[in-house]
Amino acid sequence: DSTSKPQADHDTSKASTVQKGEAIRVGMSGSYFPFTFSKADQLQGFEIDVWNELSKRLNRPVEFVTSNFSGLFGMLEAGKIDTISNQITKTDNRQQKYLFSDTYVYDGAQVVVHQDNQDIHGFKDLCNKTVSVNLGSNYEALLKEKDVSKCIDIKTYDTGFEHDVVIGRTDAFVMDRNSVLAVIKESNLPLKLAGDPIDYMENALPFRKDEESQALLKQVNLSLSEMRKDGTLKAISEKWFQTDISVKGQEPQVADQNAL
Amino acid sequence: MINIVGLSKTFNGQPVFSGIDLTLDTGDVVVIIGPSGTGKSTLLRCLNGLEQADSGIIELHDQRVDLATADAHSIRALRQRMGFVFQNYALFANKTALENLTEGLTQVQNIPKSEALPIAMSWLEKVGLANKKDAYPSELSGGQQQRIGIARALSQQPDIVLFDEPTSALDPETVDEVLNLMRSLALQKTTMLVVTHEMQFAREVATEVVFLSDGGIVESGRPEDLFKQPKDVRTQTFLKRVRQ
Amino acid sequence: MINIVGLSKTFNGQPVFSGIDLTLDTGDVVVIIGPSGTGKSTLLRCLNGLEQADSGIIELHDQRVDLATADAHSIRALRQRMGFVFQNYALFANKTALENLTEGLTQVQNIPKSEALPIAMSWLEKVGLANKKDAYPSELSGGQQQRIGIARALSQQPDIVLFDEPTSALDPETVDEVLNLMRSLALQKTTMLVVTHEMQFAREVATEVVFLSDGGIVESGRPEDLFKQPKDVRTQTFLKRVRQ
Amino acid sequence: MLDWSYLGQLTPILIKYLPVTLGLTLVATVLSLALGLALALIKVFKLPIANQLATLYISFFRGTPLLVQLFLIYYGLPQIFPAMKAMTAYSAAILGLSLHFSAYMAESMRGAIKSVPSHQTEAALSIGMTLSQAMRRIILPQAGRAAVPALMNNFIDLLKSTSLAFTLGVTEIMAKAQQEASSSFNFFESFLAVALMYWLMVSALSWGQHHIEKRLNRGFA
Amino acid sequence: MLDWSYLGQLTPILIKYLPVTLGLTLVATVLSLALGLALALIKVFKLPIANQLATLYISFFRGTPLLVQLFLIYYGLPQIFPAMKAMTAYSAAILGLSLHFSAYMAESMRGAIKSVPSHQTEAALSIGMTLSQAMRRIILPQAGRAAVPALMNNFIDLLKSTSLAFTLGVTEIMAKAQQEASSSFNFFESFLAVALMYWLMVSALSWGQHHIEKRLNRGFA
Ligand SMILES: Nc1ncnc2c1ncn2[C@@H]1O[C@H](COP(=O)(O)OP(=O)(O)OP(=O)(O)O)[C@@H](O)[C@H]1O
Ligand SMILES: Nc1ncnc2c1ncn2[C@@H]1O[C@H](COP(=O)(O)OP(=O)(O)OP(=O)(O)O)[C@@H](O)[C@H]1O
Ligand SMILES: [Mg+2]
Ligand SMILES: [Mg+2]
Repeated sequence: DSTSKPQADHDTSKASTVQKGEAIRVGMSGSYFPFTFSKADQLQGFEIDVWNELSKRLNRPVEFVTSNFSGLFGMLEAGKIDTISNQITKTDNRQQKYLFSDTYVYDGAQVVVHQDNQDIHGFKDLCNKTVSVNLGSNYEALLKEKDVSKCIDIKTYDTGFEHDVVIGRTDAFVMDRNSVLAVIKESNLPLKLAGDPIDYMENALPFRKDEESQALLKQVNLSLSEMRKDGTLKAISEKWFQTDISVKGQEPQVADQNAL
Repeated sequence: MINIVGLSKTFNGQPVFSGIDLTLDTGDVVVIIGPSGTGKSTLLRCLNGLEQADSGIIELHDQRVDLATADAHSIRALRQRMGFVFQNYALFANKTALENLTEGLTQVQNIPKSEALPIAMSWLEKVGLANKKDAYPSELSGGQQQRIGIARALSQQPDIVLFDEPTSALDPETVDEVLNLMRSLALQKTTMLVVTHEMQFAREVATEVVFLSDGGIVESGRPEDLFKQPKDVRTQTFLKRVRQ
Repeated sequence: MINIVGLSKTFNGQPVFSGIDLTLDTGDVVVIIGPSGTGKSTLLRCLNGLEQADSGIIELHDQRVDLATADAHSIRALRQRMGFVFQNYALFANKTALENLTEGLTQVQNIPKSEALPIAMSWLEKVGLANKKDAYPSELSGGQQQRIGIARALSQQPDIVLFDEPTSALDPETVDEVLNLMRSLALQKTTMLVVTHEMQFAREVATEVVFLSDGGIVESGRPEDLFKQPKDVRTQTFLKRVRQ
Repeated sequence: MLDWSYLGQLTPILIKYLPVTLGLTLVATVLSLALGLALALIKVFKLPIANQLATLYISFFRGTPLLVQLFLIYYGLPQIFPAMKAMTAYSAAILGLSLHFSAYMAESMRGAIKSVPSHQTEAALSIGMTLSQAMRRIILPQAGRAAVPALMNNFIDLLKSTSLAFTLGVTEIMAKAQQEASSSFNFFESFLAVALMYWLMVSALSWGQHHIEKRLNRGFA
Repeated sequence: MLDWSYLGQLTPILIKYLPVTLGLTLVATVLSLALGLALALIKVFKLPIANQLATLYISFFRGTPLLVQLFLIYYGLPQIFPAMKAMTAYSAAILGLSLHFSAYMAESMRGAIKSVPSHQTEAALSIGMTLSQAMRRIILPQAGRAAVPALMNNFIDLLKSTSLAFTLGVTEIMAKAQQEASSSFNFFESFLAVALMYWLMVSALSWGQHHIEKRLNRGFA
């Protein structure tokens, strides 16, 4: 379980069992439903559950640090946090700069549109449309890379971009498929998936390239594979997504929209 | 002839003065004297509509205005026939000397600029400041500013000019340059109502001196009478205090 | 005896005056008159160290200070023996009348507050304002403020008091209340150096009148001589302009 | 220590987005000046109901963070007024900046108008001008001069506040610097570059202000 | 239209985070007042080298957005001075707010000190006070009174600016409102609630200012 109290310093939630050792500082946005979000002042979600489990296994407390997504990598760089747990996709660029843990979530970059939208059925229809993505996220780079004819109008946001599509201000947004499915289900927002994911992604935890982090990374990887083996990861995954997003094979297929 | 009848004014329920009557013939110079806070400035300001009187009527030749009830339009008409000279000059700070004069001619009297300019220049010459026409007020001495203040009032061709202590903000040495100008205006039969502490000026120039105190006119008369033989004890005390 | 020798001052290369010599015996009242901008205020300010003189020495009984080179310490020592009365009173706006007097006693002369209070009160009584001891300057009339300004200067027991036009910011009616105070100080043999335009006061009270103009002392003498028979044409013109 | 070559690459990229920052600043300045003047006049003349509304308006827009106002305008209002869905992020940013700074500018202008001595109005009335003539020809020109320093401060704050527009998805220099930092990971250099860019603009403005004031001060020794 | 019950749930949550906002505000205000006074005195007395440094300091911190300054302090400086890595987000936010607003407050205080007529200093000197006595006993008390309105504006701006601390990961009321909105999708209500909360605080401050001024104005009719 996780509790969260207002504190002078960080928004922290500590694992229930008191543990020895210095806290692992885990950065996240706190506004990425259902991975990390706040409801009735409780920080919760998939990432929180994963880390509370890791904390138990590593026998170290964990401290959650929330910040605007755009500030997270700066914090990691500046040593303010030890890792980011916010569905960070392993990209070449990032892998040059950071060490990544083993993948713990498989996901797709999904184009999402308004329910009433009839002209966008996938990436191919995005030309001359306005597409929003999270500022500092990987989707901007992804879109630019795929948009060879440079005809997509990309907007970067800090927060609230799902809403812009609902309002009709932007035509589509790109986000990870897992959370989109959860958002659509939980929020009743009039959104739907447009076609297949435009890219498949492996999400993991980035660490700085220094000795201390390397040691931590090893332990984290060890615990992650234990959790995978004993079914903990699957359980957490199914709790939030009704499906196991932690294994390849199960990666999202073309959406069956009627099922939503 | 200018007639003021039954002028009264209160501030926040406190009466300043009441039932003031005054009459000026054309060319008269009436000097008002009196202790500080007696309402001398307030009297002039009521006449000019800068304060609203509680009651009182002014008859300016053919025009008759009820100062307590007049609308903006008739107050404005009255002001055009009445010049006002301020203690602190109150020249328009954003206008040159010349523009201070043309402003009223072109904006209020709607005289075309080409005609207004020579009129304004002639008044600047009369007060001896034609060479300062392009100077801003801040570039002029107090005496020069006040002479332009007087020229501004006169250039509108008023029937009467009100002066509120026109020399009391001036350096002792420049007081005379303004008083001399006022002396020459008196000689030219300009009708003037002057509040001042300059007793020497009052003695020489006034056709009538009015002593205002305690909410009304205590006494008035020709300067030679009032200064030599003040009847009221308050007038006597006042004149003794303001050394002559 | 107070001796001023060779006092000179320039502003931005422009000389204001040069080579001024002045001597005052204890109890002397020296009045300085002169046109505006001649440097009367600057002269007093140099003596008090509020402006740094270019050259000049002041001997105050046993103390001798070079006004051009003195350090902060000796200037401060000089100021403690010299009162200064300002044209605009310059009372401490954040202090009551009484505190304006005790401030110097407790902070500069380090007299304990319990002793300073009766001293200050006795001075307030001397200027007739004991009943205003808790009033702030803004709650007092100009004349009252200036009387406290004088009391503040005197309460420090100076050897000489400098007055810079002490009445020229006052209402005509309150001028006398300050001049009368100064008259009584003169009778009590207070040494005073007074810049003023009050010719009547100079005539009655001064032991010497100094006419300052064009960068130096044009002439000086006993008031009866200087006012009746000014020698220099500049003095004559000036006296004519400032009507007496 | 500093990656100078990265700074060299980044600067021309940021300069490309300078027009967005400047455009936001200029349009919002013009709008907030106009709105601010209207509010200031309403308050100076104490127009019956309008005066209370202006007070409330000023209190709200000065009393809440610009960030919140931008969010409310862009995400909140369309929930209530569906017509506002058509608003672009750029328009929303301009609207938010204009509303916010009009409240500040109204106070600056009101202060300036009040600083013109009342005898200036009286002198204008005494020669027979109407109140509106007195305002237009005598008071406002003098108030304009008195308002320059305070308005210039508002203007500089407005320029700096355009950096919040990125939260609505407007890519101006601050957003660009962040985007570049998130791929290059040169955070310090990116923010330093954008800081220097703002500093340069503000310094240029202050320099300009100095000269405007000098010109306006003719006649006001 | 408005989801009132959500507002009812949200408000107590936000109130829990109010101490963070107020804490940031108070500590940063005290620090920036102290720093601002030092800068103001340096500039008033034109202390040789310090004067130029103070001018540069003020120009930089007024000339660049607070957001950039916060980023530079928290993410940038540790890249250059590794010792600064130990700084918490809360400390960094306080540091950034203090440095930024000390520049504004320095100007407010300098203006107030200059507004005390020079004859007040001269009168103090003329009775034999040292310059430092004159400052402490005569000038600064009067300047303090004159500075209240400008400082109160700076203080209100500071309070509103604490909402930027979320960029560094300090969860204050603004951050909490955003996080709650992300799961409830009630953006309008969340931002409205936080706007009202700021408005209330600022209104309370303004009310307090009114009373402080009334008290200080004794002796200054
Ligand atoms: N706008 C106002 N509101 C309230 N009271 C006022 C106002 N203007 C003047 N008074 C009061 O009215 C009285 C008369 O003031 P007024 O200025 O007319 O006197 P005065 O005779 O001109 O004095 P002085 O010789 O000092 O110029 C004074 O008691 C003054 O305080
Ligand atoms: N701080 C200053 N810097 C430059 N010039 C100054 C300064 N103070 C005074 N002056 C100039 O020095 C001259 C003498 O000024 P001062 O005030 O001493 O004259 P004054 O005789 O006291 O005149 P008034 O009768 O008007 O008081 C004037 O020309 C004045 O402009
Ligand atoms: Mg008057
Ligand atoms: Mg002088």
